[in-house]
Amino acid sequence: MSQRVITYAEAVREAIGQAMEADPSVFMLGEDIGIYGGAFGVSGDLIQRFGPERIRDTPISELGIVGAAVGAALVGMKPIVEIQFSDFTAQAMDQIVNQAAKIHFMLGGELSVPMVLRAPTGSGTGAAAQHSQSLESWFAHVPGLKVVMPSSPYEVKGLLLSAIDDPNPVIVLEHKLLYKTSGEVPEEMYRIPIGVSNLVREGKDLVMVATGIMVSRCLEAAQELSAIGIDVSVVDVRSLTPLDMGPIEDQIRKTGRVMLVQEAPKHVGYMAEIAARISEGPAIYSLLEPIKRVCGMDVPIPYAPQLEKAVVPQLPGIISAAQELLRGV
Amino acid sequence: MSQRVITYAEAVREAIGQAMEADPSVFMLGEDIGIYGGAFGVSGDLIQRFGPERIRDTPISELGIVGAAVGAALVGMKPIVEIQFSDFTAQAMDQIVNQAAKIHFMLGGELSVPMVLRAPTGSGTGAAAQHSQSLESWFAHVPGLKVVMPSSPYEVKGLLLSAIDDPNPVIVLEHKLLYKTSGEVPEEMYRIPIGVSNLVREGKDLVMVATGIMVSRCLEAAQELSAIGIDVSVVDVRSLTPLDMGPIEDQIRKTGRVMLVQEAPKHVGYMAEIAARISEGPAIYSLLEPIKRVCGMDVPIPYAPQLEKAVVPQLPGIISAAQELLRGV
Amino acid sequence: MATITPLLGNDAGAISESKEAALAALESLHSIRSFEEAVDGLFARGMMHGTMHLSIGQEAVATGVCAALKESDFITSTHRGHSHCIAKGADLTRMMAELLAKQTGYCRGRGGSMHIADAKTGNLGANGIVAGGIPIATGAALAQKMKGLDNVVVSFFGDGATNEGAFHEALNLAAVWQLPVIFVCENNKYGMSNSTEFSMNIGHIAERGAAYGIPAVTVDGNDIDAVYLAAKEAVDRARQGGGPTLIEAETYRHKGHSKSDKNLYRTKEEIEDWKLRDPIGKFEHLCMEKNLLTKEEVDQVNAKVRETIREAIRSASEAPDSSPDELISSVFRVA
Amino acid sequence: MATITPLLGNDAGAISESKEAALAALESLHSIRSFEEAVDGLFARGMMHGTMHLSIGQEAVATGVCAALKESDFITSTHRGHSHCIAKGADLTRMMAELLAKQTGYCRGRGGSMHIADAKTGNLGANGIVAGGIPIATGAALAQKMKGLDNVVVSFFGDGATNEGAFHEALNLAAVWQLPVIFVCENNKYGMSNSTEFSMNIGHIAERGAAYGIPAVTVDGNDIDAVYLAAKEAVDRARQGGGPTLIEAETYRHKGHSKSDKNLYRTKEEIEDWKLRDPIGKFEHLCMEKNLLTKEEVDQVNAKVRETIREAIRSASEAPDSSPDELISSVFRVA
Ligand SMILES: Cc1ncc(C[n+]2csc(CCOP(=O)(O)OP(=O)(O)O)c2C)c(N)n1
Ligand SMILES: Cc1ncc(C[n+]2csc(CCOP(=O)(O)OP(=O)(O)O)c2C)c(N)n1
Ligand SMILES: [Mg+2]
Ligand SMILES: [Mg+2]
Repeated sequence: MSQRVITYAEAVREAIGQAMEADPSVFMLGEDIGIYGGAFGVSGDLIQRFGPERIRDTPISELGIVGAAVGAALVGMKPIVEIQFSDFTAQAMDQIVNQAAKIHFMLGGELSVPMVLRAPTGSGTGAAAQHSQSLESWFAHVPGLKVVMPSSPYEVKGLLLSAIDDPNPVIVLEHKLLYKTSGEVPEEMYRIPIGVSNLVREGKDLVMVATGIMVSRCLEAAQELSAIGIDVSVVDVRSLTPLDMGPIEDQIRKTGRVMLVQEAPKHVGYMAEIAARISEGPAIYSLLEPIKRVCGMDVPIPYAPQLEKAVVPQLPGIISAAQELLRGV
Repeated sequence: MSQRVITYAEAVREAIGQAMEADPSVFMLGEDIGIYGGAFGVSGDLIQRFGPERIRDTPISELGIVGAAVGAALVGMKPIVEIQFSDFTAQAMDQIVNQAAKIHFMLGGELSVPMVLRAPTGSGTGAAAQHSQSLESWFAHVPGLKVVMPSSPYEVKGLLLSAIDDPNPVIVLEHKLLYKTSGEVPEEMYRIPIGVSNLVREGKDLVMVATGIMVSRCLEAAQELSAIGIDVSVVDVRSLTPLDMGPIEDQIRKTGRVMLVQEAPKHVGYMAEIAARISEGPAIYSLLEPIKRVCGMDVPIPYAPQLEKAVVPQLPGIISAAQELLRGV
Repeated sequence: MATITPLLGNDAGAISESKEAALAALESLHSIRSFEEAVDGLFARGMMHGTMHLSIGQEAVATGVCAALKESDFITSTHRGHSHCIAKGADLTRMMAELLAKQTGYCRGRGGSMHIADAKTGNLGANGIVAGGIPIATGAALAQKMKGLDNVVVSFFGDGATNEGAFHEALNLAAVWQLPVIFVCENNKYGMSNSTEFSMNIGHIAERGAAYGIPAVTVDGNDIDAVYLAAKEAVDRARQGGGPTLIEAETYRHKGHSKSDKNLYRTKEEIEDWKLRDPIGKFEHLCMEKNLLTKEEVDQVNAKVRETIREAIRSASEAPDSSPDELISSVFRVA
Repeated sequence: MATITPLLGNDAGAISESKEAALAALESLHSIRSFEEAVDGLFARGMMHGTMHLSIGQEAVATGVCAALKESDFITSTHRGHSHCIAKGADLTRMMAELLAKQTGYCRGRGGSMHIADAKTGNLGANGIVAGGIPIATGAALAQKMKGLDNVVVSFFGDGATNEGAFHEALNLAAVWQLPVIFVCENNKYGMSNSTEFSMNIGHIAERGAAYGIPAVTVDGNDIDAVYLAAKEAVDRARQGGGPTLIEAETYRHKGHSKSDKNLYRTKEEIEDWKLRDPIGKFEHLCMEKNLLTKEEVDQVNAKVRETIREAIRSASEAPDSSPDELISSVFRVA
C-alpha cells in the first residue's frame, strides 16, 4: 500500500476525477459543485479540470437533479449526483425510491440506472435537525438500491469506484466529520467490492459492529479498552445493502458478545437489522450476553453543541457500554 | 360492545365524520376525496355532509398538500391529509420528516403540528411496484412522528380518533385490502390509545407479532394451527412509534418462541426493531428457539398476481413457518 | 409479433397532405383504439387484473407527436401510456402479454400497464407516478446533448401532472440547460376527478412556459395535423440546439379515469360533446373529404388493425405466465 | 428583554412620508444590521457555532414588508431569517440567546439561527430547508380563510427557492384557493454560488406568477418605500379576499452565503457596486434630504439600537446553557 496520506474529501475527489478521466460517460451534477467547489469542498478543483458540462452546477431542485440523473443513466451516462446534505434526499425520494430503485426490475430488466448518489450525512457541525440526519435505514430498506457508508479515506475511494462501476443505483453516505480526516490512500484506481463487511480489528472479548463514522470511534474505543485489558474486535459493515453477515457472525462465535454502534436514532435504525440477523440464528447460540445497541437517541439533532454531542454515541459512551457488556449489565 | 358490523372504510369515514362534527377545526384534504369519494372510497359522502371547504379536494401536489396541512396545524387547525397511495409520501417526505416531525422540538416547543396523515398501504391489488409499498419503517424511524397501522375496522376507528386528538403528527397506514373487510364497530366515539400493543389471542406454544393486515392473517393461521394442536398467541403491534414491548415480552416469556410477521421487505424492516428489542434482553433469556421473521421478499412488488402473492407472506407460509419454529428448524 | 408500422419521421408537411403518411397515421390511431378496446373487454371479463387507464379519445396526440420523431428519439410516458407506446412502434403482442402478466411481456409481467418500456423503440417507460417521467426525460435529453447526438426526447404527461413539483423542476432544468426535450401535456381537462378549473387558476397550461422562458403553445389535441405541426416545429428547434418547448394538446378521454371511476365529476353531455369531436373520426372524415383516402382504404386499415390485435391477444395468451423463479435475481443488474 | 418597536401596521402612505414611521423603520433596519454585525463578530471570535446566514444589505425587504402587516398576521422565514424575525418584532435577547445555544433562546438552544420561531409575533419559523416554509405559509393562510379571520400570511424566500417544487406547488394551491398569502421573494441574485442567470432562464422572478394566474410585481428591494407600497397593496388585496400575490424584491447580500463562503462566484466590483446602493444609507439619506429626520435623530436611533444589541448579548450570555435533561420529553407535545 502507498504511504501517501490524503483527506477523505480528497479521496472522494480523486476517485471521481479518475473515473471521469477513464470514462467519458461519467459526470457529476449537484448544487454548488462548480466554482464554489461543493458545500463541503469535495468537488474542489474538478470544475477546472473537467469544465462545467461534466461538473454540472444545478439550480436548487433535488427532485429534478436526481430525476435528470436517472434519465441520463437510462440512456448510457454514469451520473454522480451530489445532494448537498443527505437530509435533502427527502425532496428527491420519489426519484430515488419509486424510479431509480425500481426501474430495472419493474420495467423488465432491459433498462438499468447506473447512478451514484453521494450525500454528506450525520451530525457534528451545529447545523441542527434539518442538516444532520442519518437516514441510511430508509435507503437500505428499499429493494433495488445499494447503500454504502465508507468509514475512512481508503474506504471511500475504493467503495466509490465500485459504486461508479456498478450498473445499479448506489447511495454513498459520507459522514461530514470524516471529510477532513486523513489516511493512506493508494493513487491507483482500486476497488473495494460492495457487499463485503470488513473486520478492521480482531479481539477476543467482544465485537463492535459499526457504520460510517462510528467505525473510527469504535477503533479508538478499542484502543483505550485494550489499555485496561479488554480485547475488542471491530467490524465495519461498510455495505448496508447488500449486507454481509460473515465477519460479524465469525466474531460473535469467537467472542460471544456483540455491540452494535450507529449514529442514527436507535428506533427502527439499521442496527436493528443486524440484531435481527443475529437473533435469527445461528449466531444467537454463541451469545453469552444479550445484544447491546449503542445508538443515537430518538430525538431530532439539536443545535447546542453539548446537546448535539449528547444525542449520538461518543467515545466515553462506547467505552462504558463495552465495559457494561463485559460485566453483563 | 355494539353488534353493528361495518367495513374498515366505513369505520374510517365514521371516525372522520364524528371528529369533524365535534370539532370545527378538523378538516380533510387530499386528492379526489370530494365528489369522487376517494380513490378507495373512504371519504365517500363526507363531501355531501361537510362541503368542499372542509372536505378539500386538492390538485396533484403531495408536497404542497402536506405542507399546507403543516401550516394549518401550526395555527390551530387539525388537518387530516389523505395521500392517495402511501407510495406518494415519497413526494412529501420533506414536509413530513424535515418539517412536521421536527417543528415542535426544533422550534423550542411553543408550536406543534396536530396533523394526521392517512395513506393506503401494501400490495394485493395488482397495481405494481409504485403503488404497493409498505413504507412504515421509514416513518417509524423518524423522531417526532407517531405511526399506527390499524388492523381491523374496530382498531381503525379507535386509533384514528386518538390520532386526531393527538397534538403531534400521526401517520396512519391503512392496508388497502382491509378497506372492504367488516367487523363490529361501536357507534360512539371511542379511543384506542396510541402506544399500546394488543394481545389479540393467547396461546402457549408460540407468539406471532404482526402489523397491519398480517394481524388477521396470523389470526387465521392461529385458527388453522389450533386444529392441529398448536396453540398460538398473536400480538398486534398497532402502534409502531411509540412501541410497547410489554405484551410481546410477556408472550415470549410464556411461549419461548416468537415469529415476527410483516408485509414489508425483510431487510431493515420494522420487525427488525422488535427482534432487536427482544435480543437486547431480558426477553432473549426466554427464547427456546431463535427468532423467526416472516416478511416480504426484498424485491419491488411485481404486477403478475401470482408473483405479487409470492413476495409477501400468505396464510400457508405463515402456517408452515410456525410449524418449522416449533420443530426447531 | 404483431407490430404496426407507425408514422415516424414524417417530413412532408401536414399528415393529411400525404397519402402514405395518412395511412400510417390512421394505422397508429386505430391500433391504439383497438388495443385499448380489447383491453377494456378483457378487463370487463375478468381476464386482466390490476388497474387500467385508457386513452381512447386522445390518440391523435401520441400519433401526431411521434410522427415528428425518428426511431432513435426517446419518449417518457405515463400511467395512460398505451398510446405513446404504440405510436412509437412497440410490439402489440409484447404489450398485450405484459397486461396479461406473461413472461414474454415487455416487463416479464412485473410491471403491467403502468410500466411498459421498450428500449428498442426509445420508450423509457410508462410511469405510475404522476409527473415521474418528466425529470427523467430531461435527464435523457441532457445525455443526448452531452454525447453530441441530435436525438430529442419527448415527455408526455397530463394536465394534472403540471401541478407537481417535478414538472416545475424539470422544465426549469431543461430551460437553463437548453436541452432537446419537448414537454407534451395531454390536457384532457381532468386529473382523475379534478378539472383544470379547480386545479389551476389559468386558462391554458401553455401559460406555464413563461415561468421558465421556454416557448409554449396550445393546440387542438384532437386534430392530428395541428399536433404534428406543433411537434415538428418543436422537434426541429430542439434538434438544432434551440432548447425545449412546452406543447399543450387539448383533448379528452372518453372513458373514466380508470376502471373504478363512476364519472360523477363530469356530465354525460360533456362526454357526448367530445365524442363528436373524436380525433379518429375527424381525421378519417378529413382524409376522405380531401380525397386522400377512400372509405375502402380506411376500412382496410381498420380491418388490418383488428386482425393484428386479435393476433396479439392470441399469441400473448399462449405465452407462459410470468416466472417467480427470477424475482430475487432481477432486483439488481449483474455487471 | 431587549426589544425594539418595529414598524407594523403602517397606514400612512410611504414610510418616508411620516416621521414616526421613518423612525420606527430606521430602528428596525438598524437593529437587523447591528444584530447581524454582532453575530458576525461573535462567530469570528469562535463564540458561536454552527453556521450563519446574514442578510446585511437586504434589511429593507423584511422591514418594508412587515410595515404593511399587523401583529396578528403571520410570516414564514428562511435560513437567512434574522431580518424577518426582527422586523416582525421578536425579542433580540431571546434571538441572541438562541444563537448562543441558551436555554432562554427561542428554541431553547435546539434550533439555532436557522430555526428561530416566535409564536407571539406570528413568526412560524425560519427554515433550514430551501423553500420549506412556502407550503407552510400557504397552509397557515388556508387556516385564516377557513376560520374567517382577516389575517394574512407572508412567506419570505430567496430567488434560489423558486426553483424548488415546493414553490410551485404552494403557489398553485394558494392561487386555486385564493388564499391570503403574500409570497415575497428576496432576489439577491444568488442561491449560494448560483446566480439567477444560471439557475433560471427568465429575467425576473415575477414572471413566474403567470404560471399560477396570480399578480406579480418586481420592486427595488433596497428601496424601503417601494417594498412597503407593493406589500401594502398585496396585503390589502389579500385581506379583502383578493388572493395571493408574488412580490420580487431585488436586493443583495453584502456578505457571503454563509461562514464558509469564499465569494469566488462574484466580483469585488459587483459587491462594491451594491454597497453603494445600501438600503439603510439610502433611506437615511432620503429622510434627511426630505428634512424628515435630522442627522442627530438618525444617530440617536443608531445609538439606541447599538445599546439594545449590547444589552441583548449581555443578558443572553448570562443565561444558562441549553439543557440536556429535556431532550427526550420534548420530542412530542403532551396533550
Ligand atoms: C404522485 C402521484 N400522485 C397521485 C397519483 C394518483 N393518480 C394517478 S393518475 C392521476 C390523475 C393524473 O391526471 P393527469 O396528469 O391529468 O393525467 P390523466 O390521467 O388525465 O391522463 C392521479 C391523481 C399518482 N399516480 N402519482
Ligand atoms: C432543499 C435544500 N436544498 C439545498 C439547501 C442548501 N442551501 C441552503 S441556502 C441555499 C441557497 C438558497 O438560495 P436562495 O433561495 O436564493 O436564498 P439566499 O440564501 O440567497 O437568501 C442552499 C442551496 C437547503 N438548505 N435546502
Ligand atoms: Mg388529465
Ligand atoms: Mg438568493
